Amino acid sequence: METVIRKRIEILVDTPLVRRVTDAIDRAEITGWSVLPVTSGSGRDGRWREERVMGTDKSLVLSIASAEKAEVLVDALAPLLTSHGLLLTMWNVEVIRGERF
Amino acid sequence: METVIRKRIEILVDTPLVRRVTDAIDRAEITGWSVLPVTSGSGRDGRWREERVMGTDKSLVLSIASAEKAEVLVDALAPLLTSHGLLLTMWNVEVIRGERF
Amino acid sequence: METVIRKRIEILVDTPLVRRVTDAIDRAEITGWSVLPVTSGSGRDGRWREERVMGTDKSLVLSIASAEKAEVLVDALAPLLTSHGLLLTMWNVEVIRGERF
Amino acid sequence: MEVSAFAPFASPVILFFLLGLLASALRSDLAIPEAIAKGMSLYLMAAIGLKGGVAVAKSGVNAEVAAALLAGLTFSFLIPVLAYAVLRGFAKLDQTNAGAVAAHYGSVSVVTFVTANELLGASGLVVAGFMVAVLAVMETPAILSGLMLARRGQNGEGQSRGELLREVFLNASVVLLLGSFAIGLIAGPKGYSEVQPLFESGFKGVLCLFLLDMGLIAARRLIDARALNLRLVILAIAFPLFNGLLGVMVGNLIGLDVATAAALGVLCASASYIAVPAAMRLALPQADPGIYLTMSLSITFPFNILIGISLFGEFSVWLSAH
Amino acid sequence: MEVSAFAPFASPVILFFLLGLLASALRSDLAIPEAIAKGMSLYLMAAIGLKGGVAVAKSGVNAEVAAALLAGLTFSFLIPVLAYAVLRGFAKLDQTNAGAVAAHYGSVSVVTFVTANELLGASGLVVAGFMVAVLAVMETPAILSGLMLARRGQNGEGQSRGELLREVFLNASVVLLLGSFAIGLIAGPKGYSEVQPLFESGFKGVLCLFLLDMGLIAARRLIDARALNLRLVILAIAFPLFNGLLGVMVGNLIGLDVATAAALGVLCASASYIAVPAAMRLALPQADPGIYLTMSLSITFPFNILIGISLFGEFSVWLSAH
Amino acid sequence: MEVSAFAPFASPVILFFLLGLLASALRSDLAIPEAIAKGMSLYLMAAIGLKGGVAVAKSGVNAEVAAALLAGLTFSFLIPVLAYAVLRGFAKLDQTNAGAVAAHYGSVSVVTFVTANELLGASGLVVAGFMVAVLAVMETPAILSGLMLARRGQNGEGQSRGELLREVFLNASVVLLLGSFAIGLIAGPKGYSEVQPLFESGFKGVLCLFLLDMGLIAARRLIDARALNLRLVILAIAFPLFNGLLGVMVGNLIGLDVATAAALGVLCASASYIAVPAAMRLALPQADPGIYLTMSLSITFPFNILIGISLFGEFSVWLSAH
Ligand SMILES: Nc1ncnc2c1ncn2[C@@H]1O[C@H](COP(=O)(O)O)[C@@H](O)[C@H]1O
Ligand SMILES: Nc1ncnc2c1ncn2[C@@H]1O[C@H](COP(=O)(O)O)[C@@H](O)[C@H]1O
Ligand SMILES: Nc1ncnc2c1ncn2[C@@H]1O[C@H](COP(=O)(O)O)[C@@H](O)[C@H]1O
Ligand code: NA
Ligand code: NA
Ligand code: NA
Repeated sequence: METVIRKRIEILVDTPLVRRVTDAIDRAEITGWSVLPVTSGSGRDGRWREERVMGTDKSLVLSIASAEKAEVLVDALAPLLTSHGLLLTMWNVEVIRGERF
Repeated sequence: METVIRKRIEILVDTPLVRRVTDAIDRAEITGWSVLPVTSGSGRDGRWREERVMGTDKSLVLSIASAEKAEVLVDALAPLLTSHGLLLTMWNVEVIRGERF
Repeated sequence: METVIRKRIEILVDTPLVRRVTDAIDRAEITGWSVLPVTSGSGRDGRWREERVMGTDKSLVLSIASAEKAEVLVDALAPLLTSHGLLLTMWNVEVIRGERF
Repeated sequence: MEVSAFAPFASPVILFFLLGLLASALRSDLAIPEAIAKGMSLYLMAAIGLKGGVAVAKSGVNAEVAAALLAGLTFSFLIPVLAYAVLRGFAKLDQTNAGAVAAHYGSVSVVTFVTANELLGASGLVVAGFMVAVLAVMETPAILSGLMLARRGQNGEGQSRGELLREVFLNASVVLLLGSFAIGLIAGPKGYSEVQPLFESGFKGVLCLFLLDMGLIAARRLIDARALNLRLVILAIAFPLFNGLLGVMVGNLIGLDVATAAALGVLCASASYIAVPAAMRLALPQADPGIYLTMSLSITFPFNILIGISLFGEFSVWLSAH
Repeated sequence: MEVSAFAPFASPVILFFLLGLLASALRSDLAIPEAIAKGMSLYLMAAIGLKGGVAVAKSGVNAEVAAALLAGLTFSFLIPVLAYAVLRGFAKLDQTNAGAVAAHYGSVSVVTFVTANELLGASGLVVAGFMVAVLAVMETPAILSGLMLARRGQNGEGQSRGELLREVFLNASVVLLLGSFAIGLIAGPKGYSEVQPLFESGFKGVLCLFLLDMGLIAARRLIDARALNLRLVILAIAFPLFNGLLGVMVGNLIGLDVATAAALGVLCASASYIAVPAAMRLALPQADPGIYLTMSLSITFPFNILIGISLFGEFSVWLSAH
Repeated sequence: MEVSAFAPFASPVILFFLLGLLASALRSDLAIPEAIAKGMSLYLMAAIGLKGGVAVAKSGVNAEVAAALLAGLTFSFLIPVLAYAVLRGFAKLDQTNAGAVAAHYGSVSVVTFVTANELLGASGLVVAGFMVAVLAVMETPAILSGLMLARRGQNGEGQSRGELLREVFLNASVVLLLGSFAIGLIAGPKGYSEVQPLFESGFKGVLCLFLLDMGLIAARRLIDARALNLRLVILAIAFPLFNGLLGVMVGNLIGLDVATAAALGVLCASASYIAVPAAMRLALPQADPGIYLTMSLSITFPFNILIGISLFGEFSVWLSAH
């Protein structure tokens, strides 16, 4: 089956901030996104675990987009990335039904 | 340590359909798969969130396979991909203990 | 925005063993890690599903690191990888704010 | 009893539902973890099943039960046909979406039934235990009807038909409802008394929290809805109204008591938002959940909870008095 | 009543909290699924809200209520100012972190309040139902105070101010507390009696399990803490002590009864670890959760549960007797 | 009491377990969210611990208690040795798998014990409260026995031994069982009465739902099993039979009452499927869960629930009468 190359963008973000990230994705006119739960983690600010009760847990926002739209998104997220310490990774993937993105 | 290159395939699929996807993976004689939960998302059909109660939530099926078997799988899934709107992405990864796959 | 290339390492591991993997990440002086839940899976040892009650479920540990540190980590994990049957995949990603890693 | 006895808006059950609708409308971040919501829905089904089974263990089975089961089965098969025609003619839906929506209206909503049981019960109208069995048998025939309508003249995916039937007849809610009904029947009042504290005392409180969540979800879905138009909104109210009144009349005709006839009306009026959507994702993936889920969950469900149940109750009272 | 009546360490509620602390200190893998913990916290808020609303439905509203609400509001606005000054001067925190910590101490902890209700109640001191409303109004003003202090002289992100206000005022716990308070008010004792088995009988047991979890989390966080120093630890005990005693005195002055004045003290003494941390992650991401969460959750919260509540209770008893 | 009083198949507890087995066998998609299942298992442990502690607070400690604890410890250490020999000789398992399976049979299943308590209690046989402590001390020695057998003559991973011991002795269920036992002891009947509604009234209902889930999981695992052979299946029934009858006899010899001796038999007969599998994944990763989990969870557990408990109860009644 034919595949096309798209960017896969994954952003690790505090759950209360998810909305701002997905709003940025919508504004970049990317067709969609999905959110995955994250259980625990550790970084410069120390460890966290099972803190959904406190609302300080994190989520992983994942979105597939064309390289151009991905760039638009990254630029739009840039201020949030630095101010709120988000973690953004991005790589090329083969996609089936790629005409949607 | 030595690594080999394999395909990592990730398929975003309605939870009630997971079984059909994993059956296809088994039929492609790939050694295994894992399923991750997805919390919410947005696409052409609009948003969804916390809909496990309605059984309309989605899951992410992840499988590591050799390039040949990955191709077999993609071809086997092709009808399901278009009819049920699955999202399949695929890329090369380095794997340790790659002889298993 | 500028990006740098880093390794993304994902390790599928029995939940009771997560601590040993993250300790190894810390010892490799990688800045952090995140853990994602896994719902079910299948491999050479058969299927498993919703076995959190039994404590035999699995998790996905994800870490972003420079290529050198990734290599240190992989070497450190090698014995665990073979003895406990972990699944490690690794690939290159573009990272924003890459100076942290 | 008097009509004025229906005062749903003073019941915590209804008030929590309204709180959920309101919180979502204000875009509050209030949310109940989905595992908890799922757990509560399983609890409600087990509890209602047990209670029904114990009631039948006490009352025994008679011709009334058979008549109610038959009526339920017939409604579940036929309502989709009627609904389909209206959806095609009046709302101009395509064949697939019309079939999918029709399946939802033929099937039933467990929580609407449970809420009706509580609201009617609070007015002294005690629904017969065997209606749980009617509830269970009404869940699936509509799915088959709806699918047949949606696929008329098309080539279905042959190999998966058997699988689909199994998925439909052994879906979680049917198995749990009928299973706990059977357990109630076998264990009887004595066995039931051991587990009564969990399944009976806690019931109404859990229903409150579950309806809070349903309110949150229903309003959120309505806010995000894109696919609805005015005609579909009208039908999402007209269907339960028509089916509900019809159900009460038939219930009255076949000799059900006031409360039980009202409950049959509620079953006819209610639209599924659990078993059927999942089945549609499998069998009719081209159908748009933005249409069928939004209609059944965000319009028909609130309509029934807030207005329908009381209305069918009052109609049944009125009917039995004339 | 006698001072010796306070025997918190024989109460299962406290003992489960200690078990949690101990299990974490020993690095046991005991853990409560987060969905369950979240569910329990929603349950506790709904239950306390309902109970308060029903109590007010019975007692009616009077000048005492207004005075308590006003006192609560004032404390929530002003405690952060005081705390901020001390955090800057004594603990040498930077502006951002001082503002963030200050916001936590001005706001309140629902679970501390609930536990105080139980412990005081067990000693015969019944807290007035309207204090639930005071609890709810004290949650958010402190967030605004703290943010203003943290951002003085800085350029805020203008566009998100409105959004922040909405998030703060419609956060889950405020909506659920006030919502169920209103439901209790409307439904009254009669409506409440239907759901009492779930919300009242189960309450203390759920509180035990929730405090077990809080003990686990609080101790784990303390063990992993890196950012605390001795001065911050001292303040995390001095703040609740000072604010709590002050709260009791003011409560006594404005004419609250013994139990209710003690509860006002507990509210002043308690520090938020739910609504405020989430708001700070949004509005002050540069502030370090290793400071504010560890202080409020791992030091102040245990201090209040194990010592503060009894102390404020005894102080209120003593005060009203002199 | 009469033997015919054992009627497990009319108890909702057993019927829900059967429903779970059946639903899985029919491949229904009925499933309980794992967070709920985990929460229920924690609840059951806390409840049984509390109840045992309160009972001992009332009855006090005596020589009988010491004897029962000693018997439990001895069984937990020695059963694996016996089982290991049979697994090697009769079932031809390799050293690693034989050690892993042996550890499971020496250890205990909390839910089997809890179910036995309920079923025996329903027949008027009240198990002594201190058996909860026996349950807790029997969990871990078997793990050590099993590991020693599995690793005989091999070089263990030296550095992780201490860590393993800590993980084994501080595993969640031991900590929660002993912790709530201690809380029950300290709080006594008066403190317990506050939390009784949650921990006692709800108990049997929660047990039903938990056993529903266990039935689902046990049957699913059996269906997916690949690694079992007939000899292993035979042993998975012979082990509980032999160990259970032996346990009852020893209980009778050391002077336990009828119910308590039966409970000791149940503990010996039961095989762990929570603490031990997790420990084995860590310490013996080469051992195959397809063998040890399937034997303990899918064969021994249903055997004990459906047959074993009644059998050991009747045997204990018979023994005490002769
Ligand atoms: N570009 C995308 N990136 C990531 N996830 C997506 C994307 N598009 C769609 N999805 C996910 O796939 C689901 C169905 O998409 P659709 O079929 O477009 O409605 C959405 O609800 C999202 O969870
Ligand atoms: N090829 C694969 N792709 C993705 N996940 C796998 C694969 N093989 C095994 N797994 C996961 O790893 C677990 C253990 O595999 P195994 O050690 O082969 O039994 C399985 O239960 C799956 O969750
Ligand atoms: N190198 C990393 N790899 C994966 N996740 C990370 C990494 N660094 C940080 N994280 C995640 O990001 C969160 C915040 O990181 P930080 O801002 O460094 O405290 C952590 O708690 C982890 O969940
Ligand atoms: Na219907
Ligand atoms: Na405060
Ligand atoms: Na045993």
